[in-house]
Amino acid sequence: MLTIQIKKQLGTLAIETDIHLPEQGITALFGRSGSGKTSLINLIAGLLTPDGGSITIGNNRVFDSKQKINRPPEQRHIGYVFQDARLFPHLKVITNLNYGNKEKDPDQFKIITRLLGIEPLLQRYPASLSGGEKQRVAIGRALLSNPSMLLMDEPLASLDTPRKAELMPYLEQLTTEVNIPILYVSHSLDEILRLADQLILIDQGKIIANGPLAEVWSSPQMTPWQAEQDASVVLEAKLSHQHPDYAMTALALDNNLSLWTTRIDATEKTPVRLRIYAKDVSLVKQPSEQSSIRNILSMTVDSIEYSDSGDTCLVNLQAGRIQIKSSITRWAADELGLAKGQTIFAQIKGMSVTPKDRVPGL
Amino acid sequence: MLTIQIKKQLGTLAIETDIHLPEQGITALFGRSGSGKTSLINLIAGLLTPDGGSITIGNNRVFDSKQKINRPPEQRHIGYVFQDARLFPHLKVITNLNYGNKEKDPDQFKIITRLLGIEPLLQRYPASLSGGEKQRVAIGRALLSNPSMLLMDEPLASLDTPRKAELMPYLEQLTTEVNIPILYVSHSLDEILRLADQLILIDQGKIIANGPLAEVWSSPQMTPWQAEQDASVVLEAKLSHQHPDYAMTALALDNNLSLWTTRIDATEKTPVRLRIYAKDVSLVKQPSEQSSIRNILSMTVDSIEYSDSGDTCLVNLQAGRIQIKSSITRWAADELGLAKGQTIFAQIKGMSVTPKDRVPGL
Amino acid sequence: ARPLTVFAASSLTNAMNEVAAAYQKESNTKVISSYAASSALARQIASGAPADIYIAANHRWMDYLSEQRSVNNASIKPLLQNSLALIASNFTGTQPVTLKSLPSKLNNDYLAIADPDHVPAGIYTKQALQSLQLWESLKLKLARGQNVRSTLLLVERGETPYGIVYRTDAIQSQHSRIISLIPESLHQPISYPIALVANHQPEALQLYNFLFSPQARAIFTRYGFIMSEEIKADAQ
Amino acid sequence: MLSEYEISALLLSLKVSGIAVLFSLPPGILLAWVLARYQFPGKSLLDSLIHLPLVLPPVVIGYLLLVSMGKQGIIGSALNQWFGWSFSFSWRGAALAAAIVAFPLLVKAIRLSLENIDIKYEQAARTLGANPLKVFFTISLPLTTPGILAGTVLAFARCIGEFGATITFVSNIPGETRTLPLAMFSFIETPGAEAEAARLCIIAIILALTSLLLADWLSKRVQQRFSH
Amino acid sequence: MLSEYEISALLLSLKVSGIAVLFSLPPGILLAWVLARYQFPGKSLLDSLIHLPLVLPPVVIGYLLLVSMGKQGIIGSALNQWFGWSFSFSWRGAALAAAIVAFPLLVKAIRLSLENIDIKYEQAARTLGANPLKVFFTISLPLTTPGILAGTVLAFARCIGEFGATITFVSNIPGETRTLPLAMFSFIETPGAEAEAARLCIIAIILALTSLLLADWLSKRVQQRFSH
Ligand SMILES: Nc1ncnc2c1ncn2[C@@H]1O[C@H](COP(=O)(O)OP(=O)(O)OP(=O)(O)O)[C@@H](O)[C@H]1O
Ligand SMILES: Nc1ncnc2c1ncn2[C@@H]1O[C@H](COP(=O)(O)OP(=O)(O)OP(=O)(O)O)[C@@H](O)[C@H]1O
Ligand code: MOO
Ligand SMILES: [Mg+2]
Ligand SMILES: [Mg+2]
Repeated sequence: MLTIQIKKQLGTLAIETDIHLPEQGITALFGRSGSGKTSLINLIAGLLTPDGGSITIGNNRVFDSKQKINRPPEQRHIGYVFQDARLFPHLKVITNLNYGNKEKDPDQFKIITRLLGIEPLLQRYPASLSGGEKQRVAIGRALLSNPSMLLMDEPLASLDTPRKAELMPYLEQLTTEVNIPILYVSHSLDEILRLADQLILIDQGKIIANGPLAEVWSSPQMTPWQAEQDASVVLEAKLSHQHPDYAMTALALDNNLSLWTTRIDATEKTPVRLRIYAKDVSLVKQPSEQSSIRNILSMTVDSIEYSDSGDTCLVNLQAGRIQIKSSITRWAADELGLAKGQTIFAQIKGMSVTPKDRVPGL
Repeated sequence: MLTIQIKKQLGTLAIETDIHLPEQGITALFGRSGSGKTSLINLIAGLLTPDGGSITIGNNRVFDSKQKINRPPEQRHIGYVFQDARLFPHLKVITNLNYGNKEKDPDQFKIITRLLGIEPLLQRYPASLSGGEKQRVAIGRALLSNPSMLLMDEPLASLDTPRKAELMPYLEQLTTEVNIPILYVSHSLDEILRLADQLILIDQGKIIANGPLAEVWSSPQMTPWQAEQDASVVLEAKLSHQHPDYAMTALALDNNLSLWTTRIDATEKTPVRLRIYAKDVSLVKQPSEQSSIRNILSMTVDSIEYSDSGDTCLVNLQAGRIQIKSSITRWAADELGLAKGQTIFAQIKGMSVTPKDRVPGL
Repeated sequence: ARPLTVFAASSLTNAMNEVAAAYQKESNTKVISSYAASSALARQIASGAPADIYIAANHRWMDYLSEQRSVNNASIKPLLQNSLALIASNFTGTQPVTLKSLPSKLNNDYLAIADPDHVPAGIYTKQALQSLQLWESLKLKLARGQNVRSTLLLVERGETPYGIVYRTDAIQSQHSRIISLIPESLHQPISYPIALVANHQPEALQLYNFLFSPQARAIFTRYGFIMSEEIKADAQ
Repeated sequence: MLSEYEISALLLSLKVSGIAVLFSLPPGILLAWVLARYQFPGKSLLDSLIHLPLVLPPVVIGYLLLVSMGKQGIIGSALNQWFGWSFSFSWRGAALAAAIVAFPLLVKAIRLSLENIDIKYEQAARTLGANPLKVFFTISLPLTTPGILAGTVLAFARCIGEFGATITFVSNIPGETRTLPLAMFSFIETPGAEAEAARLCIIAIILALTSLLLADWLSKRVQQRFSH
Repeated sequence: MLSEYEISALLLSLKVSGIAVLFSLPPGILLAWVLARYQFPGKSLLDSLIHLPLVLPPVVIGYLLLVSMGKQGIIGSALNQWFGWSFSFSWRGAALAAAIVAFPLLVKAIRLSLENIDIKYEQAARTLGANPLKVFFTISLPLTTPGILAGTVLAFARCIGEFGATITFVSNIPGETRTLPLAMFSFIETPGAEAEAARLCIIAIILALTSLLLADWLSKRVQQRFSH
């Protein structure tokens, strides 16, 4: 359990939090620019001192204004990947990497440097690295210090797409391998969705939503962040069975509904998370006999939300406790004569799936 | 015309370019981290001196090693938004903004500060700004210096999603309003696709592709960047007509094919650009009678590319000179019995459209 | 043991160097000298400096040490005498001047003298000027040097047309000329007292005596000093 | 409380040191900037020349000043002929001596500050159309303020303490060139005047201390502005 | 080429200045760090105390040293009794005088450098588990190298030129305390010995120049490493 119960006035911004985070998994910290994300993790790391309150990491009370506890940063065992890389300019990359590395496990060193693609840089000085190279070294340096908690401030923002894609799975693995909580600041909903188990929404220094990702995702606080075109639902499911011939996996939703997805290498019953974008869901009155779309569900129209302009609409569909959204044009809605309660077939063209076997809470 | 014909050795990286850019519109500079993007724009701005060659902006030869011309940065009239914001720490935001602003047009100032959401920050000092706030001020500062060319080094990387979405249209407008070329470094393909007219691919200091976006997009050099799930085609079309009842617009492709899209406010014949993701295209043998999908085209299977794992495939479809791609599972392909030359219906669920009326070349 | 050490007022530098060399040659004993302001040397001796013999530029600092019992009171004797000279810079024209006509000749220029507040040469100069009733009219036209050497330098460099310095310094100056010697009757006798430091080495006595020898006297006289005995002899 | 003698020395010290620092600042900042930002042949020589006054005992500097800037000196006589300037036996000469002795400290402190300013701000200013001069005055100079203040105090303190060069060059003339250290010296040279010397010593210390605290306070104000 | 007398003064100056700077460095760096990084009551006072040697004429410093650190001095006699240390009239005393006079320059230069190091590197080091001491030695200190070098040269040059405090504190004893400036003084006091004084002057200048160039070169090497 990680408890952050603090107050801090920064200029006109008053940071005030009272949150508990699980001691495992990735928690995303999400909010506007200037909402206090960096300040909050600085408070946790001990780089800023709260005006009052307490911070507990596991059994370790690192700050308590009443008991006058205020552990210095180096005693908090927190890894920090800064928004700017902050590599030590006078040390070679290899020395930077080993700065906080006490155990000096050569295998771990090799794995991490290879993964981050920084092996060829080891003998260089930071000044000659490009922005992305610097950030990769900074991530490696924090990982190698074997922290008991990791704070990451937009660590992927300066990476290019292939590197991002390459790093992602490693970050995903991170929590299963090392049993430490990660607090992850990001502006990218995609990143958050792929990585995070918990989501904290911060606005003007206050936590306005906090909880398991799927929950916060569908909360009203999240709406401003989801552009109409990005409207989506997040569903929790369990692995049901594998297709005998094709590399496909069936997922069981709550109420006997089942969806096919590209093969997931996991055992039955493994919990997974699905994200289905409204724009990937099309509606037909009668499904085609032969279609490339694998997932066609019979659902009931629950409500229709017209966009501000009235040109498009978001159809909320229901099947038992499962809800999905479909985004279609008004023209199509009229043609289909959509009305609340109507039964219709939802064709789901795509979805993103993340195995959630590591997440105890979900 | 902007001509950049230079050589520069930087450590082990040799930058060598010979490119001509149109003197209007946005050119995206895209490449891996460490490929030399920042170095290249530093060379153009005059912050680095090439080892040899020449740089011409319009009629202004700003660098020529043979004629011993090397204009200092301040005489190149180039706006530069740096990867790090580089706000002057001793000046208030308002003074930072006006630093390069010679004309002091209060309307322009108001428009730009409002757009960037930095009006409330004007009286603050940079040290108290968050990362995103800083970057917004930096963008404003460069715009207010009325440059004759704008260099932007990943300007949106540190902005949050709503700000990004808010800024995008303005950056899009920028080129129509001010008649200056923009060289735009970005890691985000989405950003590039929405903003850029030209695309330069740089790898290890060398330009490996350069030309109109649609062309470079479909070039083999681009493949490593497009994850299978992001496979897409970019098509050029012309506005055909508006729907009489719904806010929809018909677009005419090359050969009498036509597609519906959400309304575009532009006159007939306006050129537009479409991006159609393979994952948004589903295939049916016989189209449903009543479907929410507006665009269903009869096409011919040109080829089928199986993915490395063989679990999914990319179907290349053709209708006249128009090519689109559909990504489906192998299971679906087998069930549909797809074969080269077969006629099939492509259901296009979504597409992104950018009006291109400003682009002379396209 | 450490070599014999003489602490001498800095105005004695070259004369004393020569005398020490002569003694060294004769007795085969090493002698070293430390030259500084009489004041600094006196304070150092008072705080236990490793000196055997002290030669001051006037009695004030010798008295200070004798009060502190830092010197062997019985050994205090005048060693040398000096006199003052009015000098003119080589940059100055050759119109005739005397001490009495100085105030009218100075115009906007200064007269260089050693600081009358504390430098011995300055104190004697002040006495002489007072005796001549010139002090009041010259008081505001004085450039005060921190020692005789820097006073001489002011004249040599033409900063002031005239100056009053020790005769010993004036004689050796290449860039100034002596206009007149100032009669010794106008000021207290300018004497350089010598003393054995309280904890002196036994061999120091021999050097002490050598300093009064004719051999030493010849050297001192060559540098323009007058041996105290001579003055007494003259008086007799 | 203070005797007339003490007040006169104090005011003179203030005047001499103040003027010395004031006139040293423009060339000092310029030289620091040139040394910090440019590479040119003879740079090491220039740097060494600036350090010279530090290496030489002040008395020697006074001597050299006398030879060059005195009435009959090469430069001094020229200045006197052309502009009617004269440093001889005036507080201006004392200020000149103090300025020269303190100059290396001033330049070094400012240069150190300038070298630590990231050139990225200067680059940014140039892309915004500022020529090197504007960059210097609007970016480099303000960002160096703490360094300039530090250098100013250092130099001011050194000026307050300057003795050897002053007394050799312009002698010890009450009210004109007898600054605090010269006054102090007279007392030290007089047996039994230790108390008077100590009083002057304390006045000098208080003077320097005040300027130090003032600079500290100014420096803090400047830096607070940068971070609010 | 050089006379025995000159060589002896030169070597002595080197020894005295070298030792003075060497022993000043650890406390100088420490004080600079404390002043640059921490706020505490009495900070201004400490800062002023460090500046004192700058404000006071060297002769006064020498006098104060004689009174306090001499054989009969309060501190001097204690040190002699307890540790058997004696500064009186030895080159060690000359080194002490030089160190005290040069100390403010050393501290100021290092402090200026330290103040310009962004604390973000120190913060990063602490999150990597380094305690303030490790941070100091592995991050702050190496990043300050150019400043330390600059301070060292400045202080060394000042030590080479030190005269007033030395002659007042430890007298002018050949081979023991007669450094270059004191030797120079002896010649200046001798009418007609200007040429000899000038020779010594040039030796001092060359010495300081060499150390300056050396430091410059070292500093460049260090900074090149940071940027390759
Ligand atoms: N020392 C300070 N004094 C005054 N205001 C401050 C101070 N430090 C931070 N702030 C303000 O607090 C707010 C939060 O800053 P912070 O850097 O935590 O934002 P952020 O959420 O990380 O933003 P971004 O996503 O842009 O990085 C900002 O508005 C900033 O201006
Ligand atoms: N002064 C230099 N000396 C040696 N190598 C350098 C120097 N400057 C840049 N480089 C190298 O040149 C390469 C290009 O750097 P650059 O910053 O231009 O990359 P970039 O494409 O902007 O990367 P990013 O997307 O990460 O910002 C990098 O590998 C960098 O290490
Ligand atoms: O030699 Mo002295 O003590 O300066 O007159
Ligand atoms: Mg932040
Ligand atoms: Mg870059």
